[in-house]
Amino acid sequence: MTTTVPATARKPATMAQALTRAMRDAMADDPSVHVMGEDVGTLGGVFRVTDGLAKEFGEDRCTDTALAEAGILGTAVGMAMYGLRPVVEMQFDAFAYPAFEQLISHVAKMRNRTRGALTMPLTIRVPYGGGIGGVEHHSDSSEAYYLATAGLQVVTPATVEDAYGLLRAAIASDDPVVFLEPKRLYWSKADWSPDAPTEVAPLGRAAVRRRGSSATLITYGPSLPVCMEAAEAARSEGWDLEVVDLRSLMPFDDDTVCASVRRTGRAVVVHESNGFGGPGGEIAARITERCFHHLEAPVLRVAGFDIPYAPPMLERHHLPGVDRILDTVARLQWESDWTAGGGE
Amino acid sequence: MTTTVPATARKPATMAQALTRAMRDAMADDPSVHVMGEDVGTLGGVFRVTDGLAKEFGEDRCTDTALAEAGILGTAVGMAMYGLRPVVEMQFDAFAYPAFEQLISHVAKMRNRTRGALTMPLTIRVPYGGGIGGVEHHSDSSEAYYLATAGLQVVTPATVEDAYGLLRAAIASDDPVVFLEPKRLYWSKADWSPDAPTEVAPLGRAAVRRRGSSATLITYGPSLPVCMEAAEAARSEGWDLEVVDLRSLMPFDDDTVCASVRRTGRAVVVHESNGFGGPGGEIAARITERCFHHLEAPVLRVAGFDIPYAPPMLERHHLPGVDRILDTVARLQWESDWTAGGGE
Amino acid sequence: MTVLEQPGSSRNTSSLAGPPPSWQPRTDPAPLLPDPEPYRLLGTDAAARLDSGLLTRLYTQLVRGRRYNAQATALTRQGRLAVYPSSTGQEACEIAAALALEERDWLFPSYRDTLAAVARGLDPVQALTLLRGDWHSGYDPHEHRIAPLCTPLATQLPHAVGLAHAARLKGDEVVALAMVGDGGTSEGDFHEALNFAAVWQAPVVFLVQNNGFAISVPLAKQTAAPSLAHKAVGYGMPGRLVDGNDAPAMYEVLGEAVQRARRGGGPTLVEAVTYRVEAHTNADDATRYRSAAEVEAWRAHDPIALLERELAARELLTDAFVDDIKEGAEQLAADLRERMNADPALDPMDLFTHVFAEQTSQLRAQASQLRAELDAEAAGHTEDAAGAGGVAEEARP
Amino acid sequence: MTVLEQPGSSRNTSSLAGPPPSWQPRTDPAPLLPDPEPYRLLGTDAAARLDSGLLTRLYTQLVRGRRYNAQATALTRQGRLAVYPSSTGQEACEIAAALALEERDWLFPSYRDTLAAVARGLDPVQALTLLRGDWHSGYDPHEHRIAPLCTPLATQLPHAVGLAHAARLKGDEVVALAMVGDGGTSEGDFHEALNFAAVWQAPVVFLVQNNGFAISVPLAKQTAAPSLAHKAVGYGMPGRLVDGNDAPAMYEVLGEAVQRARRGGGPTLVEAVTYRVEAHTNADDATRYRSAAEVEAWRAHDPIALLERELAARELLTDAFVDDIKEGAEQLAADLRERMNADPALDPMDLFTHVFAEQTSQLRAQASQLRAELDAEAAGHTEDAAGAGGVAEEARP
Ligand SMILES: Cc1ncc(C[n+]2csc(CCOP(=O)(O)OP(=O)(O)O)c2C)c(N)n1
Ligand SMILES: Cc1ncc(C[n+]2csc(CCOP(=O)(O)OP(=O)(O)O)c2C)c(N)n1
Ligand SMILES: [Mg+2]
Ligand SMILES: [Mg+2]
Repeated sequence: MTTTVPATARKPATMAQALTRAMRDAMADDPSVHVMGEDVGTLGGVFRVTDGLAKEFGEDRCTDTALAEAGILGTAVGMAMYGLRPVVEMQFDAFAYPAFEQLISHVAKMRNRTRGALTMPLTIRVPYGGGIGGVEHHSDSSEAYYLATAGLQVVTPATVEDAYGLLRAAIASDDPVVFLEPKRLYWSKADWSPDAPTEVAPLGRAAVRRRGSSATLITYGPSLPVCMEAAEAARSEGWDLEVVDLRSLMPFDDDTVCASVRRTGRAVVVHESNGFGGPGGEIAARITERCFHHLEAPVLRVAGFDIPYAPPMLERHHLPGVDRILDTVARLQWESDWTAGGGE
Repeated sequence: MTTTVPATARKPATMAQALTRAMRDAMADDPSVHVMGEDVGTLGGVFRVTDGLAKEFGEDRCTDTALAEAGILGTAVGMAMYGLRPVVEMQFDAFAYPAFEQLISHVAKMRNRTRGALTMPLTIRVPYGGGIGGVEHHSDSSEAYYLATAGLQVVTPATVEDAYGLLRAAIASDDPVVFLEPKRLYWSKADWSPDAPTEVAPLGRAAVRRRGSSATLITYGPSLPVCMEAAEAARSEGWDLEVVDLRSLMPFDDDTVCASVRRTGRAVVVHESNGFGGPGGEIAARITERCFHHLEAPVLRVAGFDIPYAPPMLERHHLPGVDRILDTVARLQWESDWTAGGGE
Repeated sequence: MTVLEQPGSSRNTSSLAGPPPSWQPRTDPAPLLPDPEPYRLLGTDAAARLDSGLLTRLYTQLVRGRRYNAQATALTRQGRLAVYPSSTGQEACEIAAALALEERDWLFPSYRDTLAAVARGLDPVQALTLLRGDWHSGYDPHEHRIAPLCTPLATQLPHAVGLAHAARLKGDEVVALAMVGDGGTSEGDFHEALNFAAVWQAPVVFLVQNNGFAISVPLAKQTAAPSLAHKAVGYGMPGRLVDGNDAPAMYEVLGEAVQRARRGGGPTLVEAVTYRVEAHTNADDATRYRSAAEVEAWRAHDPIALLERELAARELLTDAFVDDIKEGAEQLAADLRERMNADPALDPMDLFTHVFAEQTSQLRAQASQLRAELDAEAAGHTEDAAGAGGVAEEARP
Repeated sequence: MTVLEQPGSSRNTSSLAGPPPSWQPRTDPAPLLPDPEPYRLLGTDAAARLDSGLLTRLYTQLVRGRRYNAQATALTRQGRLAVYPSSTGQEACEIAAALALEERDWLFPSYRDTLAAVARGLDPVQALTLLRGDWHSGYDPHEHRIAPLCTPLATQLPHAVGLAHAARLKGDEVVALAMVGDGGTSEGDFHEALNFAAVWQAPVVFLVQNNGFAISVPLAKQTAAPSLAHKAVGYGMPGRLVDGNDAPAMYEVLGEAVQRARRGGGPTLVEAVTYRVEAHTNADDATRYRSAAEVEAWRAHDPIALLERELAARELLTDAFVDDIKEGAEQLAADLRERMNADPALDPMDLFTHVFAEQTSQLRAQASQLRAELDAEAAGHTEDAAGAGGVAEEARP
């Protein structure tokens, strides 16, 4: 996982392909890695992310399970107790909900409960977020539930390279990782060589995706490309925006985030998940706790509305887009003649 | 629900008794109110909160169900579809997790999905929080999960009067309410007359429990008595603390909270649930968004640690206590010679 | 002398032989067990007793249903539907489910069962709203007593039980019929729903359409049971196994179960053995997981063909009759096509209207924000406020 | 001519009669069905063939188990245990579960099954750690291959299936025995676990202790099934119904199921009909929901008394024998009492040690905070840092 590849070897690959490759390489390196879930075997998953794994490693290593998410995660817990390293696929975010009791009451607690005697080296892959025209229950952003659960690591890639690197790191972790895959980036492409993967960052490190001096956009997963686009568009308004991709929501990289905000003095958190009770509140609160006297304006949030996910034909109004981000940046109290009254 | 009672008629009652009385009165007033759950009938619930209801209204109105939380909530959804007003008891917070899919994918979404044709006048009573010496899985604070779910109202009483008033309001609401009952306050007592209940505040209104000018403690449920105690203790340190009891986490009473913080200029959010990803982040973030230029210091949080709930013999170290609150109040940058560097 | 002299034990050892005291089998399992073979009428001697009127009625519905399925799938190719899970090959189940119920009864369809809803009287455009994507559910469930099409598998089953139980508590003789797939039987909610129904003796009929697959996963990876109908005995309700492509057999078995439920006899589990002739949805590639030969064998056991054979034997399958039905079906399809070709009227502000009965201050603020954005958009200031409007076609599984 | 000439339909109507093509009962249900009456040995002719050595071994364990239960309950009264769910009356199930397994096997106990864990060799103090409250689980599960005592009902069952499946994949002949109560069978996890086990043919034995109640809820409100063992047929595994107070019968049935699993024969569901003679826990008031007469009837069917009768008939129940066993049991109790009377060594900093393998920066900061508070406390500045240390006695259900 530490080879660096010359740029010449790189060619376009999708995030889905990088994820497949990460599982493939992990399975080849370590016979204890087992992939399981609904339709992950013969079909290769409804998003084809496990394509070819059953063929290469056999159905015992990449297993089509019965249709029961609590059963999938619950049996994976037992497999982990016996020394395996299960990689579980939940078909869609909303279909992980039946497995919540197993996740919260067992997966997250097992190491702590047994003082380290039983560990849960589980990776739970959850395709999340909207923007794919899915009918209801196919576009939820469920990260807030995972973040509120002590004992879970929560990781999400936003780039093709990270898809590979973070998934390898997640599978290698001795603690459970909820690995959130942004559905609408599955077919995003980047020049990347699946044959000689690049260096893998450890979990818990954010990445500065764009340097800027006016304000920091803090985001992750599906909203990263939107923020990058917004940062480009902001140039014509005279704002030079920095963009931080969190990559790992837990552990949270306070250092990188705060260093950026201390430098720019302004921050907007952007995510798709509902605003109220969503990750943005935690992120804004911890930045404020740590960087209060560096802030020229309150940390603002651009998030999905506080509504059940919108039907496909209306989802573009729900999702945080470039204009909504720019409108929010504009509210970061740039005028010197600002008078009291708060952000509203 | 609008009668006001002379103080003379009042006598000591526990929160559990007030809750029982609220269900009793709601059942007497409205034949569509049905109570259901594990052990709620013959036994009267493991906390005795449904005591006497099966006797008074029969087992069809107060029903001992089979042991299956998704089944309980799922059948309650169907009952609500047919015009009943189910009041569901989850025996302990962690045992509501098996019902999450029903809660998130149906209860919270039904009105919106059907454009108001099917409503969910459901009350889901969840005893929550610790401090009762319960073994693991008996002391979770699960409010963050509910807050992150659009379409749910989340309500929690901290006083005997509110236990009655808020539960009546929850049962009367045409939308689903997750009604969080602080376990360790079940036997808290107050002078209150069960025979002529006092006025009932609508859902969504916070209450200022103590006036003060130095800083505002914002809290709810089990942490209210701790905050009141802390406010008393703070007097000797020269701080005059205001205490706001949120009562309803969704809808959230921004007005009352912000009015207080704008006045005091400093705020600490206190709750038992894990800090990271807990309600405090949302609360601190929205206060900061709205009151930034009134704040003398960042909004700080005192919360449970980011760990699985502590075993009984260690729980006092986990729970936010008076000293931890006072230590945090002390960090609200009272010195004028404060120099940059953030809250840490 | 013995250990039982310790406190907490009893010295009374008189009734020591014999079974445990409160043990008593409460139900005889024998009548709960399904037949070993799927129940059939067509192609058997029993077919003779079938009423011709019923057969032509079923036939008409099957043909219309097949045409509806074909049209809906065609609409996905024209971009008018985001996705369509066809019930082609399963029409006998869908139609029988709809016809077995009375008006006052309730139907709880799964995401694949738009046809049952349409056969029950629901406007096909309303039935397809979810799959077109303009709203989550396109109809008022109370109008035809059809619960919203349910996507999270098996979660609709406890709803059916609760509704039926509530109706019974109110003294209404209402039956709920709930539909689920073979895959859905593996979910915990299936188990909990059947158990609640049996304990409450709720008037519910559970119809499992065993169409051989849950997306790509064949039944053998889903269960090791003798049949899915055999699950009934574990709840204490009768299990019935039926040839799901035999429309009159389906109609009879479901009808009996509905009547039994209405009479207070409690729930029934019906397994219909059928086959999903087309792919899981238009977006699925079924060749990845099954052979053309298997599909062909099932096409030969087609529900319409089975019924045609009986109608032909009765000399009812005249050109005039068939043409008439085909014409009706074509009309249904043409009407559906035309109406689905019109863009639905959409108001983005609806996103906030039905979250709660009373809008919260938070939602009011968000609604104003969207209103302002829409106004700005209308004023031509911005073209794509979301920057995320593009939907990757491949991203629809 | 007919409708099937439409695209998507087949004209091949040759095989129209006959059952659906891919239909085939894969398992004969008959051998999966449990006996109509609970299997018994004691008090029947078959008892004669039982080995006296086995009987005395079982008896010794039952007596020790009863004493252990009594001692643990006593510890709750002395404030040394927060709560104790006694298995008094169910000792035959607990002991048989422990003895039926080999060392390499795994036991998955529910929260009531500390006795089975102790009988398997676990230190009783470690078994009671959870209930004393110094930590969540008091032992290393790998040491005796005992999973942590499981409080969320039925959630341990899929763990047992996964572990057994993993062992089989690795080629190890390990069997998992998972324990659950009658109430727990209503949970979705029960269903999903049994289904996975049957599909995978995993070497698991599911032991349901039907003790008549889930806290206050009697079996009749939990299920309408002929027996809980009848649920087996719906998964395609054998169901066995046993008198759970008949220790040799329990031992035999569980032993057979374990052997069957080890030989690759797949899972078995065993229902033991027994009774919870004491209250749900020390904090429960069982008189609220059941009659003294019912309890008395069951005391008369006590597992120890049943076995004593057989031992007496064999003239094995000598004073010396009984005294010896009683003495051993008293020693066990005295040792337990003594060790539980010592305050456990507790380090609050442990709260942060095992959340993750590597502590996060956030947890490091929180640990420093607690360390500072503890130091301040030690320095006598504060007496009660939490202000929430008082535990309402009534608050423990
Ligand atoms: C709880 C849940 N998990 C997963 C899915 C994704 N999913 C949609 S359809 C399907 C297969 C359903 O199979 P079956 O129940 O046999 O119904 P069929 O599609 O054959 O009609 C799956 C896995 C879902 N909708 N809900
Ligand atoms: C998922 C879940 N729901 C509820 C509870 C609370 N609870 C603890 S024990 C119990 C009754 C269990 O009954 P049964 O399964 O028959 O076991 P028994 O107590 O009779 O041994 C209940 C409801 C729980 N522990 N887990
Ligand atoms: Mg199917
Ligand atoms: Mg029991």
